[in-house]
Amino acid sequence: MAESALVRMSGIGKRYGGVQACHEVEFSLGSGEVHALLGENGAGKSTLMKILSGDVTDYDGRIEIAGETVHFGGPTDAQAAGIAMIHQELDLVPALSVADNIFLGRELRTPYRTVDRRRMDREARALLERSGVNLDPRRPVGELRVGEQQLVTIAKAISLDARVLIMDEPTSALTTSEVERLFAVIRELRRSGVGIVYISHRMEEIAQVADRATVLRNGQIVTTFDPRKLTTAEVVEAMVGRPVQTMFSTPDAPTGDELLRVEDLVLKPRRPRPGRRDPEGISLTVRSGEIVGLCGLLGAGRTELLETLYGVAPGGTRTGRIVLQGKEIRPRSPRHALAQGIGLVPEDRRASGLVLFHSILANTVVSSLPAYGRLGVIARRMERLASVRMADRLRLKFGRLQDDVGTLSGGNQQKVVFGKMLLTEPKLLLLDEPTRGVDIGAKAEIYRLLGELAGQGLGVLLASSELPELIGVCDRVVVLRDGRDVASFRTSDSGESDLLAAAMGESAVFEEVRK
Amino acid sequence: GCGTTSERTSDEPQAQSSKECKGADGKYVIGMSQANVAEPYRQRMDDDIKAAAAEVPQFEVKFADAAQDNAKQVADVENYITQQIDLLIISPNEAKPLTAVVKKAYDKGIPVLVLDRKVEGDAYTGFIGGDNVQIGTEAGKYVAEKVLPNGGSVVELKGLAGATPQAERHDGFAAGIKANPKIKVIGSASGDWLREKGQAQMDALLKAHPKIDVVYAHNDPMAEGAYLAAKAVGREKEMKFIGIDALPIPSGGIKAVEQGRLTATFTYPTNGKEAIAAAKKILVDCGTVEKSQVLPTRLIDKANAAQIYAQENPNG
Amino acid sequence: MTAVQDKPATPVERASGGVAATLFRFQSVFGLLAVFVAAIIFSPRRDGEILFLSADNLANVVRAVSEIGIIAVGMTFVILIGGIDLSVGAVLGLAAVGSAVLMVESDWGFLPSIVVVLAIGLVFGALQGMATAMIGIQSFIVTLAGLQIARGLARIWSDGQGVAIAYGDGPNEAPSSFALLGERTFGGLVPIPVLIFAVVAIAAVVFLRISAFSRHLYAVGGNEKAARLSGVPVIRVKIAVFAICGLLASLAGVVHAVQLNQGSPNDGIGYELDAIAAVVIGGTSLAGGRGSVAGTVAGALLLGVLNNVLALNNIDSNIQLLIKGLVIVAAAALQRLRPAS
Amino acid sequence: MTAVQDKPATPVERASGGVAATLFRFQSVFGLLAVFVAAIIFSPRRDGEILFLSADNLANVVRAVSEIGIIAVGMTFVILIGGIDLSVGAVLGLAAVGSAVLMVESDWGFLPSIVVVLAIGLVFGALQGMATAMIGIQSFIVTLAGLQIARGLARIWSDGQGVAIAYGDGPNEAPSSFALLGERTFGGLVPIPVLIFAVVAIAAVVFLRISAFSRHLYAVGGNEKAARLSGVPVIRVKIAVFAICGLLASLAGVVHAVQLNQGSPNDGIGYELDAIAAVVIGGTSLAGGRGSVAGTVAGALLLGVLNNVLALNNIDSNIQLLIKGLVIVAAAALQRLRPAS
Ligand SMILES: Nc1ncnc2c1ncn2[C@@H]1O[C@H](COP(=O)(O)OP(=O)(O)OP(=O)(O)O)[C@@H](O)[C@H]1O
Ligand SMILES: Nc1ncnc2c1ncn2[C@@H]1O[C@H](COP(=O)(O)OP(=O)(O)OP(=O)(O)O)[C@@H](O)[C@H]1O
Ligand SMILES: [Mg+2]
Ligand SMILES: [Mg+2]
Repeated sequence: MAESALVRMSGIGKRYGGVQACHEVEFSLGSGEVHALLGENGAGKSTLMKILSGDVTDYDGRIEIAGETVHFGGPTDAQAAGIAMIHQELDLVPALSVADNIFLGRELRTPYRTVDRRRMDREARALLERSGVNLDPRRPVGELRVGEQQLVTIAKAISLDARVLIMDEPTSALTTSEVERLFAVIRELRRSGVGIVYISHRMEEIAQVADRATVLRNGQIVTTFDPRKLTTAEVVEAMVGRPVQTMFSTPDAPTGDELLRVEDLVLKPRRPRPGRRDPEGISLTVRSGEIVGLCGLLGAGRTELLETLYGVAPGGTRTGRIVLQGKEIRPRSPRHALAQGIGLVPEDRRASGLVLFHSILANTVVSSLPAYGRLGVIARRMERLASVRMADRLRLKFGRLQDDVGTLSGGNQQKVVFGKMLLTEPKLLLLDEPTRGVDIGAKAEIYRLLGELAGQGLGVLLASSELPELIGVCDRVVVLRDGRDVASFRTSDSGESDLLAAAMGESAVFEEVRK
Repeated sequence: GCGTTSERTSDEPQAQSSKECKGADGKYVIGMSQANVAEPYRQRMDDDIKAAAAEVPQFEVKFADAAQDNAKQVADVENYITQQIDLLIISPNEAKPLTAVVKKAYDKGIPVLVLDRKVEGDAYTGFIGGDNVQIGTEAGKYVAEKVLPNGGSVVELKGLAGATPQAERHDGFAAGIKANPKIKVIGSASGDWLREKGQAQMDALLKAHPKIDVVYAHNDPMAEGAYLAAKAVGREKEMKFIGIDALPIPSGGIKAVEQGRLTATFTYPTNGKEAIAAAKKILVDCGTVEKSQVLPTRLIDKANAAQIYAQENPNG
Repeated sequence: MTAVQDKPATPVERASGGVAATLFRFQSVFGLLAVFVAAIIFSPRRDGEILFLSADNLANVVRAVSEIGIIAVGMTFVILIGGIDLSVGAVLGLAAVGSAVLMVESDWGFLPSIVVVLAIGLVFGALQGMATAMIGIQSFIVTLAGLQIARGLARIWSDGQGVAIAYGDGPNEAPSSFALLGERTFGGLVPIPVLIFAVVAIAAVVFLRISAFSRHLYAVGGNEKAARLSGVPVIRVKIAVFAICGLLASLAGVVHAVQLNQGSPNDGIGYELDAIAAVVIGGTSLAGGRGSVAGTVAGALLLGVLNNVLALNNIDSNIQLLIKGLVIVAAAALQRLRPAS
Repeated sequence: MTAVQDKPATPVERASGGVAATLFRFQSVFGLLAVFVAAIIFSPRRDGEILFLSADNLANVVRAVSEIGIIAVGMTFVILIGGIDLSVGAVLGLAAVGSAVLMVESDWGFLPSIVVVLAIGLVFGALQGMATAMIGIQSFIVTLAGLQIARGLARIWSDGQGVAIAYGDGPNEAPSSFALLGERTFGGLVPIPVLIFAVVAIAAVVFLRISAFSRHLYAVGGNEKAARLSGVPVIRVKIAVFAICGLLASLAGVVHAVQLNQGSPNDGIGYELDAIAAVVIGGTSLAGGRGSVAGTVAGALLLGVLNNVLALNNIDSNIQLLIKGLVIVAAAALQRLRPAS
């Protein structure tokens, strides 16, 4: 393998101000190999791959592609050398169509040098189908769900016909069935000799697809191993540097009084948007101290339910009741919801959660400012203190509080959004994929924290696409399908397959089985 | 105009006879196309026309403001043509760009009175205006002979670069002071016709020149701005301020002379009254008017300011 | 600021279905239609004839907006990449002066003069593009400086005076071929400037539809990082867009000179704001990435019709300012009615 | 467009360490320093005295920029939330007219007149804020319309002519207390307008440092959607910011009236561009979310020093345009020098 390596990176180093993102990293990839890259948030995985894909150009060390030393001046150079990357943050152009996004920078031309829209549409449709989604290639990407956007980026990367394909958390917004489809594609690519770097925080995926796994910690290689031979616990210990005990520590604390009751919630927006699934009849309850999961397929309406409860749903007529602590409420705006003690951690942290070029401090405290002073004047010491405490509590990996939040690794950005909401001391916390892109150690932290908060009487409504998370963390899971609640399970006496079956509907399960 | 004659001279009789003169029994719509109303002088011109027309029961006057844009003024005149007005009064923003559209109106049989700035050729009924070169010359002579007979230093605050009156008031002044070679123009700056710009430019001129005897500004607002600047550093007594325009309004130059801020100013007639008189001659009296009527300028100084103000603006 | 809610036309929006969608696809035209109908209703009549609708008057309306329209097409490109160009009015002045000086004072021929003048606009725009794309200065500042520089150059070139254009074969006369640009065609009905505007607009619409470059332009404005990662030559796109805008501004300057028989260094003062207004009323977002040339044309015409009907009714110029302000806001508010998609 | 590379001040940025960082924290002052030094070098001298540096010249420099400076402070707020306000020059004119008409023609007292004039500016700004925040029209369009409306109102209120201000106790005379605003204090050295500017600027700097509102303002400009989801009252913040900007513009109008002894409806034409230039030269990003009032003050002073030294040297006005354009670009380019972080 050593001789035939498709990619060989040696002595790679990269420093961002005070942060050593990569240090003396040795990394190789053979053709037809799936090489998983693991590590905590901020370990340097994305940085290493950005170096390989030509996005980061000032680094130390050497890169060889098929035995030849290269130095890319930009992503275009890397693409020319056959290296494609699916970026962790979905970098798409909202106003352009799916097809235009897929072929951006390499548009297909007619003999007259004009854009060949028809051929692009056709090929885009084929590519999308290959990665497992049936999307109109002419739809603007800005209209798509996060999960769909992720599939578009996958299709785009596949379309490059690369020798080396880097996937940086390609599945963080996908549900089980889309992940399965993606793995099928990966296997196919592997057969045709493509080398794949696969980055994910979902441990169960690593064992399924990877041939080899490398663990990074603090920018340095810790170990390389065969993922089929190690247990998850061992991998996690390598990543985090210490054993992590019970991943899911559902405390099964006694739950208290009813905190939230949603009765037959229906939202008819004034102006319906294609692709949105507003509540069409949802009833559920959350008790204080209880963690209730929301399960469903892509587009089941989980996000829309949480948005409605948080007062950010589009205008329209709402019927049904939302009762918080025995009092009916009509959430008008996030501000109003927050005042009632409802907090939301949104799904798309970069677009909806953070001001990327503002400091960690400013981002953490923005929702709870009145707590740090009086008469509209901020006591700087108090806000710093609150911010530092929250960072400690969430084990945030950062340089200084004044650093831009955008320079944090993806998982750490997520923690900042989480911390911001916790600082408002909510009674009810709405979480939309709160651990998307969060490393396993930090996840454990977050779960522990959730358990702790629940113990203090907080109620949590948690929408997630990760079934193990739902089963492990929640007391109860409500399954949504097409904007309605279709089933409810106690996690103590049901498993992932029950949830999946309910989410897909019986007929769908039947079809799966037939295959 | 610069004396070029148009090859496309229209035949006069056709223009005049295409319309029957209805005389005193008619009702007449007059369109007034103003270059811009941001200059106090031009606003005053409109006001004068309005006031004079109010005395003629047959007249109704419409106003358009081109906001200093030649192209907009062309459109304004085109719109008047569309409306089939009975007479056009125009105070062109610039000569050449308005020539064609004025000719178009004239050829359609609409009598045209051109105020203040000429258009080229002779496709108009009558021109009424002042002479900026002459005004500049008068100002120059006044400085050379009355204010600084023994010589001295002058600074000049010019109007907006590129504007015709700016060039003419400058050239005239230069010619006027030639008579006295001991007079030196030691500095000049562009005040863009604006009071605040005149003030700011004068701040610097005062700094740069320890001794200034006369400030010659191309209009009264800039002269007033210069006065304020000099007053701020306590040097307003050291020099004399001379402006142009002499509008008979409270914020105008005549009042400034009367109140002692300016030493002198020179009237630049708005021609509003004269224009309506000419229109009356053409439409109501079915007569003809002079092709060109140049109104003389008049020196306003402490001696006559109050009297002329009362005469020109009896109610204010 | 309204980037989140904003949803003007996107290049690929046309494929989606539904009656409402079809209607709203032409939303930028709604405001224009409304103003047009209002113009007919409020138009003065003579002998039963609606003056506003007379062929002559309609030709005047379009002629009057043709220069702003040409500029606004270029401005649309600049705004689509998230920039702004404040220099267009001054470049128009510079080009008008250039045409006049070259043809009249230097006695150059028609073609060489036009080519040089257009090249000046192109290069001026490209230089501004370089300053913003390569040094990274905000385009507002670069082009504000560009405005002053172009204005200063025009004043120096023309000695601060308007240069009158007379036609003929003699010395100090412009070739009569130039005069043709200002004439009317199709039976004296359609002014050539209108034709030029139409050609520019149609070319731009088609170009945006079929070229790969247009995809790159939307990408740079919509998500610059994504564009860069996809291998879009971001810097080249920016420079090209500013160059196109400069070129069109100088084309408008040529048209201006021939329409007014003069090139004056003070021509085009404030045109940048009118052009930007046309673009934004046409539904293009100042945040970049969304908008269309068709919308811009509708916006320019809306402003033209509005000016015309106010003038035809001889509304007092101060009241006109008020009405115009309110109509502009109303037209922009109309844009906000959208079936969300 | 340059949002990616831009790095002006963001909230709570000031605590960080390092010599280079400390230096670059004051980067917006670099351009000012450079121009200041150039001004000293190129200043004319008399008897060895550097004229530019004389106390009363420096006072003049600041006096001349005080109005633009006051406006630019308000503009900074608007630009920080990602908006723009083109109406400030017209609001200045309206306020100048208002002060003159109320005190001179209506013979109102000093205080009631000022209060009413400032309230008009505040309400005018707030209305614009509502149109952009609540209907979602781009602020460029709203305030472009606002510009026209304010200008129209000012013309109507003043009958189109400047209203001269004479002081005294008689009818049609303004109270002499008003005249005091235009005087100089501290031994006749510091003009009161400069003092007002200084107070406004310092108040704004302190306000942006310590108030919770300022965090909201930066958040709205940085990412409006995230701000809303974080519970920031986005609409209220926007309205408040436009109201503040209108208030400061009308304050500048009062200062303008007293400095020129006149309120004219044409006062302040084009001031919006100067104010925006000051803000942007001061390092505030037009994309919103980053920038500082200190930078804006430096930007305004830079423009003032530049104007002054060009005037002191009697540079030809056309050449002045060129030099100003180039210096503005150079100053903005200086802002791009940053230690990589
Ligand atoms: N542009 C940047 N500026 C400054 N620091 C950066 C930048 N990009 C990354 N870093 C820092 O480099 C380190 C490595 O980040 P990287 O994104 O590679 O982590 P990662 O392993 O991909 O984490 P995650 O699993 O959360 O995506 C982090 O500490 C991060 O804060
Ligand atoms: N057509 C659309 N236009 C604008 N926003 C949309 C559109 N469709 C969906 N969204 C937004 O995308 C998000 C929903 O998509 P998302 O990716 O969350 O789906 P999901 O999480 O897989 O499914 P679920 O609806 O079950 O949460 C919401 O924020 C919703 O408002
Ligand atoms: Mg990463
Ligand atoms: Mg979701």
